[in-house]
Amino acid sequence: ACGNDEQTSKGEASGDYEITVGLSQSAGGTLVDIAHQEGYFEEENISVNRVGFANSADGLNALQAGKIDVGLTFGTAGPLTFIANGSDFSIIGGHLEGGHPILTKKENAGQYTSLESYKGKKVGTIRIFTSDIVFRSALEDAGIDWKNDLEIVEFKTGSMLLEAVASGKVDVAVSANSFYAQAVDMGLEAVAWSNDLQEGHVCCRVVTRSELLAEEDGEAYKRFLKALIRAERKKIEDPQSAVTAAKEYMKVDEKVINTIVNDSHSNYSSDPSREKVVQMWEQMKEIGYVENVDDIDVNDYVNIDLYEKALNELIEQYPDDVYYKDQLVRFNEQNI
Amino acid sequence: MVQLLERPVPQQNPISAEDSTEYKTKIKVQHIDFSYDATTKILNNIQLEVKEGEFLVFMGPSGCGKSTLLRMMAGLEPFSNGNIEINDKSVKETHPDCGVVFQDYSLFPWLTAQANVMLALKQRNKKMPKKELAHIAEQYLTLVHLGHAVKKYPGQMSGGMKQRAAIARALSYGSDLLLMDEPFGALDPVTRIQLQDLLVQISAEQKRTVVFVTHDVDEAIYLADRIVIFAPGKNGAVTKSIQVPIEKKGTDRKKLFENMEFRAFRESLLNEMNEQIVNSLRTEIADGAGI
Amino acid sequence: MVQLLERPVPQQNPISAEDSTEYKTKIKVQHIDFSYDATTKILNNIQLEVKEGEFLVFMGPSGCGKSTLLRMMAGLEPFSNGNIEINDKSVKETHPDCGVVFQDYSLFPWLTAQANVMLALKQRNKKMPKKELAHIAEQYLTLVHLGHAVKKYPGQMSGGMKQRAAIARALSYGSDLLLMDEPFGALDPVTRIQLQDLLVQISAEQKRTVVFVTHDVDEAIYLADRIVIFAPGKNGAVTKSIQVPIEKKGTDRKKLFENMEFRAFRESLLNEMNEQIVNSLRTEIADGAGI
Amino acid sequence: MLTFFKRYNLTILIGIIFIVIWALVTKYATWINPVIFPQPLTVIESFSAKIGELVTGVVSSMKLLIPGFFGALVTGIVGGLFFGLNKRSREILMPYFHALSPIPPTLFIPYVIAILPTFQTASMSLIFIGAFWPVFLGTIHGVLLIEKHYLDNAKSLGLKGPTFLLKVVLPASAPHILSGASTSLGMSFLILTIAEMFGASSGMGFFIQYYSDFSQYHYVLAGIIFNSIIIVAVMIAFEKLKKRLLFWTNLKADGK
Amino acid sequence: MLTFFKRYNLTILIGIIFIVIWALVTKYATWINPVIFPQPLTVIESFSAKIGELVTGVVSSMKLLIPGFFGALVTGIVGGLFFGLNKRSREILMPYFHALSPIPPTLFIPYVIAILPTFQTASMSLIFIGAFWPVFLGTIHGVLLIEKHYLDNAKSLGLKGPTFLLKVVLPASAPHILSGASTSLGMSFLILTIAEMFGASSGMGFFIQYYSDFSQYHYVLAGIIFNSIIIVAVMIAFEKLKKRLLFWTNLKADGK
Ligand SMILES: Nc1ncnc2c1ncn2[C@@H]1O[C@H](COP(=O)(O)OP(=O)(O)OP(=O)(O)O)[C@@H](O)[C@H]1O
Ligand SMILES: Nc1ncnc2c1ncn2[C@@H]1O[C@H](COP(=O)(O)OP(=O)(O)OP(=O)(O)O)[C@@H](O)[C@H]1O
Ligand SMILES: [Mg+2]
Ligand SMILES: [Mg+2]
Repeated sequence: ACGNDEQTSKGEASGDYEITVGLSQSAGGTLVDIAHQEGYFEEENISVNRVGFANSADGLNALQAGKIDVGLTFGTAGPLTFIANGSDFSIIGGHLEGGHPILTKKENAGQYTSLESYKGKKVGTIRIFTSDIVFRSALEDAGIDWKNDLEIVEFKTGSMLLEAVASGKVDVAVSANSFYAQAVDMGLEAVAWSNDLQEGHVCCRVVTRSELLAEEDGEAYKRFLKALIRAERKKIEDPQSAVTAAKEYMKVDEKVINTIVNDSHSNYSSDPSREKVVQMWEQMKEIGYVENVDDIDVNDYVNIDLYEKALNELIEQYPDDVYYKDQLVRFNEQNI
Repeated sequence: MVQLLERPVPQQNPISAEDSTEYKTKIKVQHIDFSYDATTKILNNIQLEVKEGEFLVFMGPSGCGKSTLLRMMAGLEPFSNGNIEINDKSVKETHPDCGVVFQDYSLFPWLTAQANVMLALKQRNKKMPKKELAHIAEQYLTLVHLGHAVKKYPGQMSGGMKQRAAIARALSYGSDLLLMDEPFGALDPVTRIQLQDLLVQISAEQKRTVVFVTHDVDEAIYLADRIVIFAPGKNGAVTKSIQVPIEKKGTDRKKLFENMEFRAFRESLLNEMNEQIVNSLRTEIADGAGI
Repeated sequence: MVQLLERPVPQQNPISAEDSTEYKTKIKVQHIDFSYDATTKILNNIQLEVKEGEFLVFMGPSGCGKSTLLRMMAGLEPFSNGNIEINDKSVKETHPDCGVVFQDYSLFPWLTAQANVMLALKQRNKKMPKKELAHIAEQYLTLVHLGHAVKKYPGQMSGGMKQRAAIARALSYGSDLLLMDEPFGALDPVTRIQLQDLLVQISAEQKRTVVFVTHDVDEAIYLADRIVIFAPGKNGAVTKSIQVPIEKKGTDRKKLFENMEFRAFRESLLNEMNEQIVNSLRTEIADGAGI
Repeated sequence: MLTFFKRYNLTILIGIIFIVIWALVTKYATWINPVIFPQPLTVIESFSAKIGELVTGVVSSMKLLIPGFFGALVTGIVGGLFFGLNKRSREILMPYFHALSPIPPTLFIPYVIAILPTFQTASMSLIFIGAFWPVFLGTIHGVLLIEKHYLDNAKSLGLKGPTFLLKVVLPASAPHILSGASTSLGMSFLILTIAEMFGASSGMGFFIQYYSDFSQYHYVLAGIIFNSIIIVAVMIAFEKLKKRLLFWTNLKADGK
Repeated sequence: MLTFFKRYNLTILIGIIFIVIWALVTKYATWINPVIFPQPLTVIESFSAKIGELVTGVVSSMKLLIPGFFGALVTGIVGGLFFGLNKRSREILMPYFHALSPIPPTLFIPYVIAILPTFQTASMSLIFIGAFWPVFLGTIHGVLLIEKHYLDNAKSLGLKGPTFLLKVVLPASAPHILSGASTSLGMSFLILTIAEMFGASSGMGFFIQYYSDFSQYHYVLAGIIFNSIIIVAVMIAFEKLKKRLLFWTNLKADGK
């Protein structure tokens, strides 16, 4: 059976609210898994179902069609593309920032010291994937004409890209976090990370349909965010909990899970990070990933109120806890 | 010799009750011109009337269009010039009700002999239980000496067996018009004689109209009320009807064949055909149409 | 009547030069038992020798196994009991060299009559240019009165035409053994006589051995040196050879048929067959095997 | 059982030789990429490690495949018979069939997700779409190629309606229908990997898709081998059935 | 030309009606997802905006498709004839064919990328693999179903080698071979979208795949429509050819 009914039975016995979360199979849903494991959803009286997708576009379509309520790990570029095409989505929170390696064969690793060294090379990227956008805008910012000075070959999936770089069909691969473990096995090495190119760039965003937020002022989603914020904290305090939480859903070896969820370059954060989202939107416009969108104000599609409310409620609930207050500070830095 | 089965359809021939001597016309062939393609004309202005209950035999050189005309009568070959009416209805509009034995006796290879016959039987006896249909089918097959082969598939039968199964199927179909294209061609002489007698008996007793193609002169004379000879020509074949002048009712077969009248008629018939072939060979040289 | 074509293979019959009266054996059928499936036995211990140049005719009731034996001779039906040797080689090991006319005269429907014949011709004349092959093929087709239909596909031919094309193909194959299964069954009487004469001429002049299946008694006597009658029985058919006692060489056809000797022989042959069928019908009731 | 080994001894031998070569090459050839060409032993280990998941996968996949495939089979045959027999309808719609049949099933994913109520029905529909065309087009082709003799026979017997369909058209076109159905069956398994890209959490296709997303080819190969075994079993059963249905053709002479 | 319109007037009418409904629904139905159901006008605009790209795409795709498809056709027919005629070889390898044929072509992507020297050859091989199976299995099926009559005839004429193959086996099995080839052709177009997922920067499949990654369905639909037109043209040409090759069957009666 599909994840749907199976997961439903696994969900909390009863909740006032029910949310179906869609996520990318290869990225997993670390914060959701931790929240689940630690019973945060239960405490918030929401039951959460998980639905896996192999492809972000399919997941976002499912969101648009009302088959799921929240898209968790479909990147930033994906939801923004849908918004550019007329979908009424709202980004209400965050999940992951940074963490994508740029890979090449071990013997060539020395060649890539700066952005300049990509000139004249064949660079493979994953189309519409965050790291691709980050890479291109980094080149652009460095004054490199990425259309002419190097050859960019786009791939549909990360695994194809991996084969291409391993067999020497491309020189470097602007890859994704979930492939790092296999890449190392293949004798590849990371010469840079996406965070190096752009500090704290956003990756997976928590996205939902705007219309859903109209019901009870988005009460359910606020509760969902509260659980995520708590999960974020749990992960910082106990990284191993992320592995045990993910193990239930991700069927790969623990070693691989660990590189995905606990890699030092990946920063799991539930903050919506509006400014970075807007920055990526601008970058996407710049490199031509979205076109004819001058009449769209992307700020309309980022809802930071819910996150703020969630944070404030947590501060109220745990008045002595400085953690949440720190988060509010970060929130104010990144969103306002 | 062979006991006839009860006919599956009881009121087959309402007019036979009248016992009128004035015959109704069963088939009316009017001004038929036919060709498969532009180059060769097959039939040339054929005119023919077949009376109800008549036994008509087609003869003629190979490839002259006998099967074609028969197929047209059966409503299987579309045509534009002229008209064919069966029971006063044009075969172009109403598919004629007739039992057909094709020259290549094509049974359905995925059905047993019995199932092939049952298919025909069922057409008239929609409501009859399957068991009964099977029983009647078996009787029909026994009639053509295939009682032992009811469960055989066409692929397991000899040429003559397939032909007999096709005959059984046509008979069982229960139509009062039978179109038979060289049905006895692959039968041994003994069986052939038995089936000839069977056919004569059926056509006479049940007043079925039969159009029958054969190459056997003796068979033609023995069976026919009238023989239609096809003569190939430049613009397609023309036909010539010859009434069989011999009274055959009740005559012993052997005696008949030794009858001088019979032998003379036979001779004249053969001569007629021979002449036509020589003629046609002559035309062929001139314009490519042929036998 | 018809001029024979030059044979494509010149040294066909080296022994014919010897003109020896002592015949060589062409076909040797030894202890053949055959059945398609466990339930019905078809052939029962058949023993037969065919001399080189002999014209052998198979007769017998429909479904008794004539085609089966012919197909076995042609190496097309695998068997385990007994042996068939052609030119002293077992057909199980060496595929026999023979021209075959099948009962269902199956030509290749995707080739024209001419191309069908050319296929056979080419087997002996690998090097011959295509044009010449085409020419010879046309001559063979003309021999069977199909000169006008060389370009026709089997689907565009009448039953008799297909049969004649198959005969042309078998003749053109140029083997000195011909196996023919009711080849004249669908021919009109005039053409039939002509082709009979053609066959007699070919077999005599070129010393070809012919095994021929027919249901026509006159044809059998006219053609055969020896007639093999198949009699169905409980354990499959048995055969009985009858030498044709009539000297036919140079005799006029018509005279021959009126010959008292001929008629007597004809009668005895028919009686023989009739008896067998009655016998077999009797056995059938007892054990289900049949004609 | 013994005859099975006797018939397939060479088949098995080839399989063994292949595995040995594979083992040697992956072990000693340094130019071989160990991730996409794992050693057979690794695959066997993966196989035993994931057997439970694989078996559950078969069950979940069958729940999608059986309705999808049989739905396609029934509608494909019925539709194919209809369009095969109705010249005018065929003429009108054939261009659409030609245009629609090669559209990659992946492209339907957003539409089936949007239109159909559940992920299961969406997946089934994808399988349905993929499996539909071969059997549908095969049936049309088969009907068009029915020998004229059979049609003439049917016509002269006045066969119509269900009898005509069941006793004449269906058996006569069966060789093409079954050949199409066999392609459809293969297609269904192929589409499974696409149909389980969303909403699934187990399945034969899911398994392969999932691990190939992580470039874990030892699992992928284990999955392919496992699936192949199942597919071969299904296919051999199907061939047996085919041979029975086509008993009147030459296929029976193939002696199995 | 006039007869074309006469024959296809209803076809065109249906197309128009469909477009009208589509226009109305996408315009007025609010429950319709505007991303995946763009308005026809948008699609037409996209069409004209991207026509250059589409045409270039056809050229690049043909460079992959033609070698892939024809390679598959030739090897499929030759291989199919071989295995159709050699019972023992068939018996030995058939289980492998059944096992390999339904493996989703996507799974071969890593291997073709790793093994083959260029992206082009990798893409061609994928098309080859996808197109190979239908024509190969169709040919085997066709050879197995050859009527015994024809084989007996050939045997008694002593036909062997090339003559036997070309004059008997090939024409007799042509109905199934061509039906397989037609599936293969459809398959090739389908595999194009997979084969152009890597290394390509233009192509019929690339276009569709590319814009569907960006969820720009108005472009996707424009691409599908454009491709469909080309595929229909190719298919109709192929059907014509088929009808000519199968002139001796009942297909000719289909009157086109
Ligand atoms: N392929 C087959 N499978 C099973 N039984 C068969 C097969 N072919 C023929 N038979 C049976 O073998 C017997 C002999 O058939 P065969 O064709 O040799 O007869 P025949 O003497 O040539 O008859 P006919 O004069 O009607 O042509 C028949 O009873 C038939 O049912
Ligand atoms: N489908 C067809 N297409 C073209 N020509 C055909 C077709 N069928 C038959 N013919 C031609 O029509 C002519 C008459 O054929 P038909 O079958 O009616 O002859 P027939 O009198 O029955 O001959 P036979 O005694 O040999 O059976 C032949 O010359 C044949 O070539
Ligand atoms: Mg005829
Ligand atoms: Mg026979």
